[in-house]
Amino acid sequence: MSLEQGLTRPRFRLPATLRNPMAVVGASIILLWILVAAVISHIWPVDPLAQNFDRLLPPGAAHWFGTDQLGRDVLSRTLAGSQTSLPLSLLLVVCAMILGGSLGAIAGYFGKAIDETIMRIADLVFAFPTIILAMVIAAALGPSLTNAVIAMLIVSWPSYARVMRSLVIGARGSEYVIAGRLMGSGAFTSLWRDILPNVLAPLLVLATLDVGTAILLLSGLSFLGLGAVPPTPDWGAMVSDGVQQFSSWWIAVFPGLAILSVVLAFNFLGDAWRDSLDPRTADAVQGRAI
Amino acid sequence: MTNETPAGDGAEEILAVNDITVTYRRPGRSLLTAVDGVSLSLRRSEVLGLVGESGCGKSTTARAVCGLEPLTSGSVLFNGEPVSPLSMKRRPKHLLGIQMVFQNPYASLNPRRRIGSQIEDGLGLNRQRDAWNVNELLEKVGLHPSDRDKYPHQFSGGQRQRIAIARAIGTGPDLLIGDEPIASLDASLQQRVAALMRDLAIQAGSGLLFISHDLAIVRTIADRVAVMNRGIIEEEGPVDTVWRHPTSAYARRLLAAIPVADGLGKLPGLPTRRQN
Amino acid sequence: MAGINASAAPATVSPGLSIRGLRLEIRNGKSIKTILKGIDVEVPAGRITGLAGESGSGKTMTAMAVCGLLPDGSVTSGDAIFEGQNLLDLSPRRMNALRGRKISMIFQDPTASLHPMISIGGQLTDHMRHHMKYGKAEAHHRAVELLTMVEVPRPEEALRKFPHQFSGGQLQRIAIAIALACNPSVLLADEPTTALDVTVQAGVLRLLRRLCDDLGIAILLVTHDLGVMSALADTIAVMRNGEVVETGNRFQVITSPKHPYTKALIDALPTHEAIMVDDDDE
Amino acid sequence: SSGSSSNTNTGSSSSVVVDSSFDLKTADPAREFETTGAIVAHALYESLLTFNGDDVTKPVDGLASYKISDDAKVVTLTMKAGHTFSDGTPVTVDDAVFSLERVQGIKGNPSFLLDGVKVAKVDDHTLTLTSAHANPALPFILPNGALGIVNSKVVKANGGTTDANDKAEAFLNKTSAGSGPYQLESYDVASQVVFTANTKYTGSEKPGHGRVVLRNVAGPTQKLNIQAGDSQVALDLNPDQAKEVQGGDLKTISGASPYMIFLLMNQNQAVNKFTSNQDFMTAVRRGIDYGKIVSLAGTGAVQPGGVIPSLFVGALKSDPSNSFDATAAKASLAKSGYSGEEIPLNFPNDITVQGLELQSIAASVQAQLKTIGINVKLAPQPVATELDAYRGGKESIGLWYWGPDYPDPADYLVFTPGQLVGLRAGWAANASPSITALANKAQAATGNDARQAAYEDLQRAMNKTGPFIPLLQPAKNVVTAGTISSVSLNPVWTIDLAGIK
Amino acid sequence: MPESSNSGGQARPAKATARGHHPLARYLATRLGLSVLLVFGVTLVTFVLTNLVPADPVQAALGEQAAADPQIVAQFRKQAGLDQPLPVQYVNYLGRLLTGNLGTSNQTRLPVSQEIAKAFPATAELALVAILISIVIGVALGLWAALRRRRAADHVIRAVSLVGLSIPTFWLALLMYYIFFFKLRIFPGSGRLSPTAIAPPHVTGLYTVDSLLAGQLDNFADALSHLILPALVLALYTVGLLTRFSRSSVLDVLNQDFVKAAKAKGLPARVVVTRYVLRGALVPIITIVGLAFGSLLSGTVLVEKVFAWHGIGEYAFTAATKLDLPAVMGVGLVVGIVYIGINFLVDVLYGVIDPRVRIQ
Ligand SMILES: Nc1ncnc2c1ncn2[C@@H]1O[C@H](COP(=O)(O)OP(=O)(O)OP(=O)(O)O)[C@@H](O)[C@H]1O
Ligand SMILES: Nc1ncnc2c1ncn2[C@@H]1O[C@H](COP(=O)(O)OP(=O)(O)OP(=O)(O)O)[C@@H](O)[C@H]1O
Ligand SMILES: [Mg+2]
Ligand SMILES: [Mg+2]
Repeated sequence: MSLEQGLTRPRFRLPATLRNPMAVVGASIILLWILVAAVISHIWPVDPLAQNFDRLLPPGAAHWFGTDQLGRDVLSRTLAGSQTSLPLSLLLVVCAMILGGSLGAIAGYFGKAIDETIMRIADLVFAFPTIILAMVIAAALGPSLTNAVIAMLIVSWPSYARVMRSLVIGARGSEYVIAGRLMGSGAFTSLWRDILPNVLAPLLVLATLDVGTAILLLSGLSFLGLGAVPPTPDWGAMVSDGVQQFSSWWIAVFPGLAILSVVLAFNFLGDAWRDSLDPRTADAVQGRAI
Repeated sequence: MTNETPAGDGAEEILAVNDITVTYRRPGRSLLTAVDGVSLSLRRSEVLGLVGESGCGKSTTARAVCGLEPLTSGSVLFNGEPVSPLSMKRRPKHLLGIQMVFQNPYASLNPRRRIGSQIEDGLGLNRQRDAWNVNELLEKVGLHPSDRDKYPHQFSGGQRQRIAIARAIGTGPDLLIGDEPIASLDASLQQRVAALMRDLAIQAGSGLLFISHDLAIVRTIADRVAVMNRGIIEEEGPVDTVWRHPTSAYARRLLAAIPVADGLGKLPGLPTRRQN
Repeated sequence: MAGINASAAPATVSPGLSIRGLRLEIRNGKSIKTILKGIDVEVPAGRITGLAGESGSGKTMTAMAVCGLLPDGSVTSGDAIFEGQNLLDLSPRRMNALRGRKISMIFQDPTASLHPMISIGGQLTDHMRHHMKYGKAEAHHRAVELLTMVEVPRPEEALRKFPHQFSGGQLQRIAIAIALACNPSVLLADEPTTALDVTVQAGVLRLLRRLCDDLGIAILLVTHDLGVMSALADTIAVMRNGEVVETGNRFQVITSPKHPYTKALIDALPTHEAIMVDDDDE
Repeated sequence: SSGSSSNTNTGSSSSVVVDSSFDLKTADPAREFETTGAIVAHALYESLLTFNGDDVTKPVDGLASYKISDDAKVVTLTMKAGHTFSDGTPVTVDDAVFSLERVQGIKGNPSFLLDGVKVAKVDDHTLTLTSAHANPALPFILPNGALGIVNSKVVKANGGTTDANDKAEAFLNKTSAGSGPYQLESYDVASQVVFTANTKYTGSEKPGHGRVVLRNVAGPTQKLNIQAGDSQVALDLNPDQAKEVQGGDLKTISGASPYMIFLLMNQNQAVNKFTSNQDFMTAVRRGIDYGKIVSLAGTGAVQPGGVIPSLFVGALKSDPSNSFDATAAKASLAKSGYSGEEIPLNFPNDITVQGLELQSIAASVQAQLKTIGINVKLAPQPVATELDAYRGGKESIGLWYWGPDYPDPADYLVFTPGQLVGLRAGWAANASPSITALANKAQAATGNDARQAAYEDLQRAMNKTGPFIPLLQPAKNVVTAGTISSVSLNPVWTIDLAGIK
Repeated sequence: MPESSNSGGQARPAKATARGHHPLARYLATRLGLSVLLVFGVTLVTFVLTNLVPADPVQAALGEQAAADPQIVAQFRKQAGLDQPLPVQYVNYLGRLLTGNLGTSNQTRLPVSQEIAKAFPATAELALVAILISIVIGVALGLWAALRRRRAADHVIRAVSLVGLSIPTFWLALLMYYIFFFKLRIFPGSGRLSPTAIAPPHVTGLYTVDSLLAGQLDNFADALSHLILPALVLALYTVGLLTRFSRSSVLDVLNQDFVKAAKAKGLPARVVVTRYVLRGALVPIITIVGLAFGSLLSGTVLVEKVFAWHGIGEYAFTAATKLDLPAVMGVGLVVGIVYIGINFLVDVLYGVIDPRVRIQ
């Protein structure tokens, strides 16, 4: 039985995640958006910044998604929005994962005072109202997407740290880690070679599930005037423009659908990925904080 | 196979455990003395069995010997030098001669690394550079050299345990500790793996501390046996003596409780009732 | 292949359980996995029938099939005759009425098979009250009786406690009490002592023997420990790869195994010479 | 009692709901200086002088009648009989003197209104306001809600003083002590202010409704509320929203507001070497398509000719210096030596002026300047943070608005060199002697015609070489339900709640 | 989440040298101590944070012309204690906190405590209803999905819960307001009460509770009808969240042996699910409920804006953007304390639900 398993496992590993129809849908949507961000939005004939059209035109033959309050083409802005929203949310998630992950790993591995210090700071960040923290940071640094990302980074690393810490604590007592240390590997080797590869997957799944949340949070900050700086096309900022012009529903709906599609896509993928993890690690992911 | 010539009295003593005590601070401040004044000694090419019920402190003793558990009192000398507790720093060179094979075959190998490279880690420690190579070791434990490029999940529990043994032997240890290395294996495998471990340890001239709750198996591979109960050693001596003429009441009960596969339907002896 | 005391198994209504030609497949999507390939085992009343075999041979699945607790996607065929009806054909409703009432089960790990957040009393009485329509006081009375029978100290107090307050051996006794609560005719014990120490195991084995003898229950004992088998089982069936490779009475199977796999199993056992122990506790 | 709030009768027992975006801080007139505060103060307190409807070119009698001396230094106010506070006591000279001195003494936001003015009681009917310099604007200042007259006995009894130790604010946030058409029923600085008619009110504008609820509601919600009949007046719809509600029985009253949105170009070389360059400034001035910006702001918005809004004396109708000419702009730009360097445009992004976001205007300006070759980078901040840079004169290009403190051109002299706003544009006192001279002349002018001419000259000169580019005077859009027959708007207090009929 | 101790198996202490008498009390005392420590930390964070803001609070607080007057500025600085060195300011701040004084708002000159006392119950009421809705719907959906794992219902529920997690709240809020208030007239307009209604006498600040206490049934109905729509909007996100978590924690429990054992006892499915499965899944669910409730308390600003709710979220937002530092500090502190309090409550609930925490 084990032999058979052994032969088939490596070839089936990725498809196992992707066999789920929801995961296929998710992956295709993400691929599509990457294509849009990298290619299509650059060669799109209509300038997303040009204020050359009649204002607030409803969707029609000339402007499929209509025009906004400054007479810009909503379709080209939605496409161009992928260039800011996608990379920034990915950046945010990756940074939060690296920062939170490293701190969590250090806390979990070394324990004692280091653990206490790092985790109490994380608790504090948790206890402090996220939006206030983000707003104060954004207000202090000035609104810009980069600063919004920094603000969100500061408030979002602790959930990664918590997950990572509990994973590392679980793993550091593992017999293969102890065996490694008995063979003389130092703390760094032990963390890097023995622990990290075994706890990375749940962290990555958590990150996948977080990409959507990141886009939403950034758009929320944009809505509050603390995120994207005009005229940069950004989905969140566009949706918040649409709130001002609520009757011109197309201003908000199309970027909103874009956000929805990306969030759904990443969640579908993350879900499928998590389901394909073994139950014990999946456990840790589901115990994540918000 | 039982009771080969006991290691000569002249062989050098590699491990001396002198009256060690290990206490755990449990959540809620109550202290628990898991090991309470245990003394053991072990020579080269000797197999010492440590048996006892679950929770009696066998693993804790083993961990203390490796320096994984800080001692409350007593000392552990390895090759005459004290074993210092394993801190977050790299383990001191002279202690690399102590290696351990763990209970859980599913957890004792890094699931993300090929077994070949994990065995190589062990070989890197060996003072005699060319004492072994990976292929030899694999063959020694009954695996095929081509298995070196596989990952642990591609092996069964018994196979993994043999890989773990190969890795430990590869380091050329002076002291090999098996903490219930066979407990989670299939009945049909237990005996084979235990015997393999003994053979390899003796062949390499190491001492073997073999921990198990199964006295029946320990009896087949150990030279001497120590019976542990609630943190203390109840009885220690040559395995035949303990097996046939146990002196402590506890050892007797333990022996009596082992069901014998003789087909006679004889129920094992009852333990005395204990209050928790 | 049913080569056991034929006299004990009348053709029509036997007080025990009779498994014939049990096949089990598990379908997961498009893949079909055959787990059991036609199992025949007789579990007569008042006797302990042992089911041995290596890990993954399908011992647990056999017991689960009888209880109707198979995982999703399971398809069974064959018979599991109990009181004249085929358990495999029963509606989930009727099966549920039998489970815990006429057919009970004990699981391998007592710590895992009891709900950590529900008191012993709660777990011991809820199915009694459901099946037997006992009132509160009646159920309590019976619970105390049961705990006394399985020798759990201070039963009244124990009923108010929670699983984590007991040792593994005590928990297994409690699990047995739960299984016996409704006076079942068949008891399926899946590795009931594997998680226990030898000393504790000895007590549980005795308990099982006594219950079988005193109450005339049919017990199916699943275990891979031939020592336990030899101590307890009256007849032994050895499984491998979803098939029963050998069936016979205890002494036969252990002292003169026929099938090579059984032989290998027995050869692997450490030899036991006579143990000189004064049974001072008996 | 609960239930629907829509009202069909406008009898004095009915109630009306007014939706507004709050910037409320206090209900104490001597401390308020915000839009919402002015609405509240005007409803609760009468002032010595007032305006008739939305005509702010001529102060009219309020609690008093006035005479101003020829040198414009002394204003003599004669109290009119018959006005009573809500507790029934008559309004006296002492109340007037106390109220004005209290505004001066507690150094709240509006205290500057009476800077350098000495208040003196002459007799039981008369008081004088004396300034050291000519102060022809004073009669235009007095109608300000902040200078509403409070019941001095009540306020004193509740901690009121005329110095910084004043403690009456907490009391005035609970209970009004005025003679206005309404009394305070409840006050919640965040959510709503409820007014009930003052039964002792003797003034001219009788309250149209017995109860007014002034609610804090965001613009988009205001629009849905008024459409649904949940409110009767919506004050903060932006032009697009106002346009959308047209049709049906809702009425939209659109007109120019007194706000003026402008660009400032910093004259300080150290801040930015281009914005201080005359040719560059001209390029910006000619490169902006004013028509397009005005169209953003919808019906009723206009392009002001100079810094003074169209409603006031001294307003300039239009000025060719501020007109769109891309070729001229490009030519000037070529002369300026500018070659595509990025120039930051700072503006507060959490501010709307009459529902219009400064952000849209900034984006529009940026796009327009881009077509003539100026590379502007938008740099928004919340107003609280951005104010620092603005007040410190550190912005290269700034986009701000000015709301009148009082409806008089003198309020706009702050835009001249060395003055408050002038300095914010890095326009030092000695930067342009000719403009300074024109400013002095305008300040000294008396009589409407002379003032009009002097202020027009000043603005033309500023439009040629000054650092300010007046962009837009947005429209005020007030939407009312069909049940409302009339409302009375005014640039100083936005809306007279008593005038909702 | 509670830290699970590493010592596995049945612990039979060889020698217990010390014995705990009241494990639950000690557990709670530890949690409480930790909470107090955290509160202290929050005060430090609020203080440090507000001092990191580069903008000058004086400029933000004073009017245009007043801020230009150095005398007024100096007086303001003195009054606000801004002329003292930072550590002194912090100590003063702590001292004031101990007397319940959160300072005075720069903007309104009202005591921050008084303003928060008004804004907080509004949000608390909203968040409470939202979390109740989320618990009922989210747990039910999650349970249903788990029991129907990999079947159509499971897929539909998961997809719907993801949609709930993906829609920008502020936009959804306006949309819901448009549909249910403007188009369908099912729910009343914005605000906490109809504009003509008079708020019930202040007891808890929760209008529904206060109106009931005062016996004002019409006010209660009014307050409740205003509450439902914004609460539903808020709940949509938490429903999605709770559905996902309930599903996975129920799935975990379903795999446990004790569920199989309960089924083997022949208990009806309903009993197995409610008594055995749900109870086992409760601890992780409660953790998430706690976290979600905490985030609802401070994260409602977007919904509050649309529904003219004027709760703590909007207050925090205004305070932060207006650089009303005493208000920022106050609101940060209060929300932080409430959050810590909720976590403490969650810890207490663990103790109630899980005897392993309660009894050693
Ligand atoms: N990290 C720890 N913290 C607290 N108590 C511990 C810890 N590890 C073990 N113990 C306790 O110490 C005692 C001895 O444990 P140990 O693991 O040495 O027993 P063992 O003989 O190896 O048992 P087993 O056969 O179950 O492995 C037990 O009561 C156990 O509960
Ligand atoms: N839920 C399941 N779905 C699919 N296959 C299963 C499932 N549970 C068990 N199996 C498979 O059924 C076979 C028999 O399993 P079973 O649990 O009956 O073995 P066992 O004899 O009880 O082994 P052990 O001694 O390890 O308990 C194994 O191959 C196992 O992989
Ligand atoms: Mg152990
Ligand atoms: Mg099994």
